[in-house]
Amino acid sequence: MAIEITRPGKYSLVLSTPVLPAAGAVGFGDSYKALVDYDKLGAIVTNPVTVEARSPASGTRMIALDAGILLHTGLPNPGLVKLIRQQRKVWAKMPVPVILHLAATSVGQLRRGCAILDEVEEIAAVELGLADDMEVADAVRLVKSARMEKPLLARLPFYECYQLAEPIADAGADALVMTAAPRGTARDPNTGRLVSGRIYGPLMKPMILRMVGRLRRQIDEDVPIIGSGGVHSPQDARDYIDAGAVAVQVDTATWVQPKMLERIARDLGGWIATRHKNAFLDEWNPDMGHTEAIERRVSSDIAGDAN
Amino acid sequence: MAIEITRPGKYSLVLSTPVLPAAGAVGFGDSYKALVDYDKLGAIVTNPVTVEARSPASGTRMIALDAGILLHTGLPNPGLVKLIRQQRKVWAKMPVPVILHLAATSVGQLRRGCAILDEVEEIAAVELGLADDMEVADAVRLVKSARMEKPLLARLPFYECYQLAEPIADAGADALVMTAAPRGTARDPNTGRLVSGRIYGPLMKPMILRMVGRLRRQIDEDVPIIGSGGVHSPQDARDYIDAGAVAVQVDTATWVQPKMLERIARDLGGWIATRHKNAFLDEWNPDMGHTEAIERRVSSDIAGDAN
Amino acid sequence: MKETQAYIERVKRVNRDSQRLELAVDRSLSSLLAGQALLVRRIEKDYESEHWDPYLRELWFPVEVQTSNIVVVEQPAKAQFVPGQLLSIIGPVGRPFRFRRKLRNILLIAYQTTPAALLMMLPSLLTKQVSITMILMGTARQYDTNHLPEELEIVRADDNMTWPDMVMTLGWADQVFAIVGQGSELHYFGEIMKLIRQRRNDVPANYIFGVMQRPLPCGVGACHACILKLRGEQKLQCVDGPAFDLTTLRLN
Amino acid sequence: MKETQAYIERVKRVNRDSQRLELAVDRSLSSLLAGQALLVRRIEKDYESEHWDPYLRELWFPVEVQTSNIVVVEQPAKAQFVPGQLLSIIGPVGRPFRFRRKLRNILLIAYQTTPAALLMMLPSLLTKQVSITMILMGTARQYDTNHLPEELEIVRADDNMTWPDMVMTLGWADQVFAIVGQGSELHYFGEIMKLIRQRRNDVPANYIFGVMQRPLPCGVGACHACILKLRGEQKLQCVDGPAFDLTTLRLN
Ligand SMILES: Cc1cc2nc3c(=O)[nH]c(=O)nc-3n(C[C@H](O)[C@H](O)[C@H](O)COP(=O)(O)OP(=O)(O)OC[C@H]3O[C@@H](n4cnc5c(N)ncnc54)[C@H](O)[C@@H]3O)c2cc1C
Ligand SMILES: Cc1cc2nc3c(=O)[nH]c(=O)nc-3n(C[C@H](O)[C@H](O)[C@H](O)COP(=O)(O)OP(=O)(O)OC[C@H]3O[C@@H](n4cnc5c(N)ncnc54)[C@H](O)[C@@H]3O)c2cc1C
Ligand SMILES: Cc1cc2nc3c(=O)[nH]c(=O)nc-3n(C[C@H](O)[C@H](O)[C@H](O)COP(=O)(O)O)c2cc1C
Ligand SMILES: Cc1cc2nc3c(=O)[nH]c(=O)nc-3n(C[C@H](O)[C@H](O)[C@H](O)COP(=O)(O)O)c2cc1C
Ligand code: FES
Ligand code: FES
Repeated sequence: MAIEITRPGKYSLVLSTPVLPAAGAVGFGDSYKALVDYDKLGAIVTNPVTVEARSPASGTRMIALDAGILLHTGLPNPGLVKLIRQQRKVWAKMPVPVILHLAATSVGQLRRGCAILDEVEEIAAVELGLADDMEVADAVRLVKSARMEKPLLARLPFYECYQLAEPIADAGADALVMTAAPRGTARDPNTGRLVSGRIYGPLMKPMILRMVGRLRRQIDEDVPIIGSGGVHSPQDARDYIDAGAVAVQVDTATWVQPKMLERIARDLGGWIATRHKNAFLDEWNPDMGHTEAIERRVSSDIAGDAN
Repeated sequence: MAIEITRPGKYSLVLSTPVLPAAGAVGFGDSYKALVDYDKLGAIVTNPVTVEARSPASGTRMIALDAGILLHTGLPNPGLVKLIRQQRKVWAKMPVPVILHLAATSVGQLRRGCAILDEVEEIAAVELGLADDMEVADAVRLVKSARMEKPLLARLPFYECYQLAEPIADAGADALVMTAAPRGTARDPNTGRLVSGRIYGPLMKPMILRMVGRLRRQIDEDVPIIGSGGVHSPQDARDYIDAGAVAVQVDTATWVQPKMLERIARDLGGWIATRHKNAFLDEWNPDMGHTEAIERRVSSDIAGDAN
Repeated sequence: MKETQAYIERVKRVNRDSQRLELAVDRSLSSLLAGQALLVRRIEKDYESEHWDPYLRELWFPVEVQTSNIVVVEQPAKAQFVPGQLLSIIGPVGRPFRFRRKLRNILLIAYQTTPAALLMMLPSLLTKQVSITMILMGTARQYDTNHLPEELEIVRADDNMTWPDMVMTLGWADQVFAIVGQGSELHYFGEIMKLIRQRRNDVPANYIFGVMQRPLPCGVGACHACILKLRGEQKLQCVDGPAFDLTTLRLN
Repeated sequence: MKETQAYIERVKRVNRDSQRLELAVDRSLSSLLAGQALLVRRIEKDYESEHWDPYLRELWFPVEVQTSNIVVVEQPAKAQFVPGQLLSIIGPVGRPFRFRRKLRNILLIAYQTTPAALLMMLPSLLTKQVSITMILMGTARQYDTNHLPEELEIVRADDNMTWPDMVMTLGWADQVFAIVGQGSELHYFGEIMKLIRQRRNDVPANYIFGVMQRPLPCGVGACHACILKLRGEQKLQCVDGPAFDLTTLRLN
């Protein structure tokens, strides 16, 4: 397969599989190397990076929700230059393209960041993270200022996606990622306080799938859309493709079931294998079986107290 | 308790408990009378009504999602006049105020609807349902045209809530309901087709809770906010109150656990009773126990085939 | 109708494919009749620490009311149930099946589904000496019937959804109850009606009933997701069903 | 680290409050050492028909590796587990505890939590003749220790989080491992450090370790939700933990 996930032209990005991890899901480099076969993915997207270093959020960073989580990390990172120094060799060895997620802060920082990144050949493309609550004019200005000799993907905020999609496409983004996880508020059961952060879970998918479906019919068809939000199964990924996305990003599902990221990638990349009858659970795709020896349980006579 | 859920003034609405079912949750009248003690609720909100009759949507109306559902009913109803004739007596007997949910279609229909409703004394207030994708100016025009001698609540659409809240409050709405369930798209497993509808589930709460928290700080404090979305427990309801809502609407949680609607209402209304140690599950609130006789299971020797 | 709680008292494999669950239920459910169903959710000890996936209640049609507080349901053998599991139940939902007063011969049709929702009527009809024939069509042909009463005549249809003496069976029957696979009910009922109309000039009112088993979001007539269009009117599956006269149902 | 699957082989009540689960695991987990944990999710037969509530994996610290493929964990008795339950496991997560080379006396402190995550070290330390004292403070005082090895000295602290001969115990110990309740780890560790500093002039490096058991969204160093601020640097609980020198951890 060869899937062009950015606007055709001088600097387009072509992947062999339309499945990527989302920014924030797999870290800055190869954190998942023991659990996921990177070779089967379309590309890697790094965690968000800022030009200046950022320290982690203090206080609660994670709250378990019903079928989901709230996360507020503060986007900790050592700053662009230091990160490149740390990760360059890892990126060079990656079997698939590396897309760096750059959090859009100010025009000045963005220009600096793009200039730096143009010199880093280990980075195949840049995904620009647009903050929530941004005015359309400001977002357009940021995208316009992020000119590079690499493809530029723009990741749209959730609540503003309908308003921003067309202006950002017109401003020159080579692809639109729909969307970043929405912000929300939940009560921390440990401290009793309301905490804000991003919301993740499978229920995001129907909302963002609708955005993708509708906006695909509205915006310039040269600009590919990448679906992101609630992709938890190969079927979820196929739904985004059917709705008009050229590729999908898999988010927190990777943490819950790391192999799922790979399975979705294999499935959409045409790697799917047939399940053998009576195969062990993780022999679904026979070459993915990891459990060497599950002894069948021998007795069920000692049951837990079920009262 | 006495909770004023609309703007203070000539036509304000005062409830004894800040918990209501949401439009669509409990039907047009007393469908839940066998399962919920209406007396304990703050008010009833009817299913959406239109001035003209509407027939049900054809095709798939419900899709089970991960921890949620998609629903697309087409808002079937016999039209305002016929409905009033059918339900008037039921409403008159309700122990709590009845709020009629009127779907905002056109200025003309809305004016007609309001004129009709002003004559129906069984209706204490009207909740105006604003459609998705509405321009701010159109929404404002609709609210301004809905003048009555009853309080007017406006239920805001999800995606446009941040933009609409302030203009709709300024246009004279006596309370804002945040929000209607968002529209989304999911694949019908039976037909294989993508279907659009409204999305319900507990993961709505963190997103809408944030809206309530932020908008409470922005809009005129005379205009009460009613939180609606993902209220599945007394704690969810209290979270909305803490974030600045004056009351909450309970949506599909009512279908999943009808008694939960009543329990939330009792809890926030100060009716909560202490759980007896070793009480049966549904004796949580002793006066709510419905199960007359659960014989304790006598044997656990015959287990199902668990392979 | 009430919201009550129950235990799974016993889990019993009845044949290759099916298991039966004996539920210790609230006594109000012992008056449940064939056609009425339960809306069931598995719950945990602490009613509040509920999980929300799956979200909706399942629609269970009992197959037997054993004693004053034991109701039996049939489930596929592959579903995992454990004795002691606590259930939350809303029920009874729906109206009992209405049988002809002088019913002598009844035809049951299951197409692309388990016939479980039709089994509850068997004991009382057999007691009344009613002759019962059950036709299994489509995937229903794989349904293992070893555990059903011997008096029942079971016919497995062929690939064309026909069976020997079809015209005769349809004439012989005083009443027909048909049940079909979920998700495409109206389409499947349409197929069945076409088959029948090809073999019977006149299909009278109250002759053939389609039993709906679509999931019910609320089960009490509130949500209107279960509306069915009938000739000249609209009815709710949860309140007016589950059985509808197939000559009046709009099968589009 | 691998993603593997396991069965709950046996569920055994060990005392009033606790049960132990014997897990039949992939052999790669038999080399797991004290301090390392498993990220566990209950799954169903069909890996795809997964429910998503609860969402995250649970962090389970084994208490024993029994044979080549049986790992034992301790859980509160009230949690419901059934033999035959299938689990998905990511592990081992984290680094083994590092003990002094000439360790003779070790002090274990559990405050507002079960000490389960500290139990895995017991057998090997006892074999090496290390003297072990376990202090239970706060709600940990309710922890039933009947099933623990007899050689273990168990002390229940008083309401002020002190115990007889406290100064002596703290001097006697070559090393201390403390574990505290979830959600307020840094606060609880702060309280413990205050207690210790009041009774010991100098708290050397590598003397007292705090064991973190906050939930880990990813467990592999990707999400950065488990970052801890240490003096002069940042570390990840999942990759660098679970034990951190409490003299370097920023307890704010
Ligand atoms: C005043 C007013 C009243 C209305 N009243 C009703 C009413 O009573 N009942 C009613 O049903 N509608 C009503 N509508 C229309 C309704 O608001 C929606 O337009 C309609 O339900 C479609 O929903 P949607 O906007 O989510 O679908 P859209 O996203 O606009 O989709 C429209 C079509 O595309 C399909 N589709 C959606 N997403 C995708 C995708 N990602 N990929 C591929 N295909 C996709 C859908 O299946 C649908 O067929 C009303 C509209 C107005 C303006
Ligand atoms: C360019 C830029 C970069 C940024 N970078 C970061 C960053 O790296 N890390 C970071 O953490 N933030 C960053 N922020 C701030 C961030 O975008 C949010 O403003 C911040 O995380 C708060 O989230 P929120 O908007 O959801 O909270 P808000 O809803 O605005 O809430 C703010 C405060 O109110 C409280 N609160 C929220 N909802 C409620 C409620 N319903 N009831 C009561 N109290 C409530 C919250 O706990 C919080 O303390 C950045 C902002 C900008 C403009
Ligand atoms: C421009 C800007 C930059 C921020 N940078 C960081 C950061 O690097 N790390 C962090 O944890 N929070 C950061 N924050 C978030 C603030 O520290 C604070 O959490 C947020 O504004 C909400 O504050 P409150 O929760 O105290 O009301 C930033 C906020 C803004 C507006
Ligand atoms: C003004 C308006 C009124 C509608 N009224 C109804 C209605 O009463 N019942 C209904 O099922 N659908 C109604 N619809 C929805 C349409 O029938 C149709 O489902 C929707 O426009 C999407 O069409 P599609 O799914 O075929 O693209 C209405 C749509 C509009 C725009
Ligand atoms: S299921 Fe809700 S009205 Fe029938
Ligand atoms: S749990 Fe994700 S980085 Fe540690």
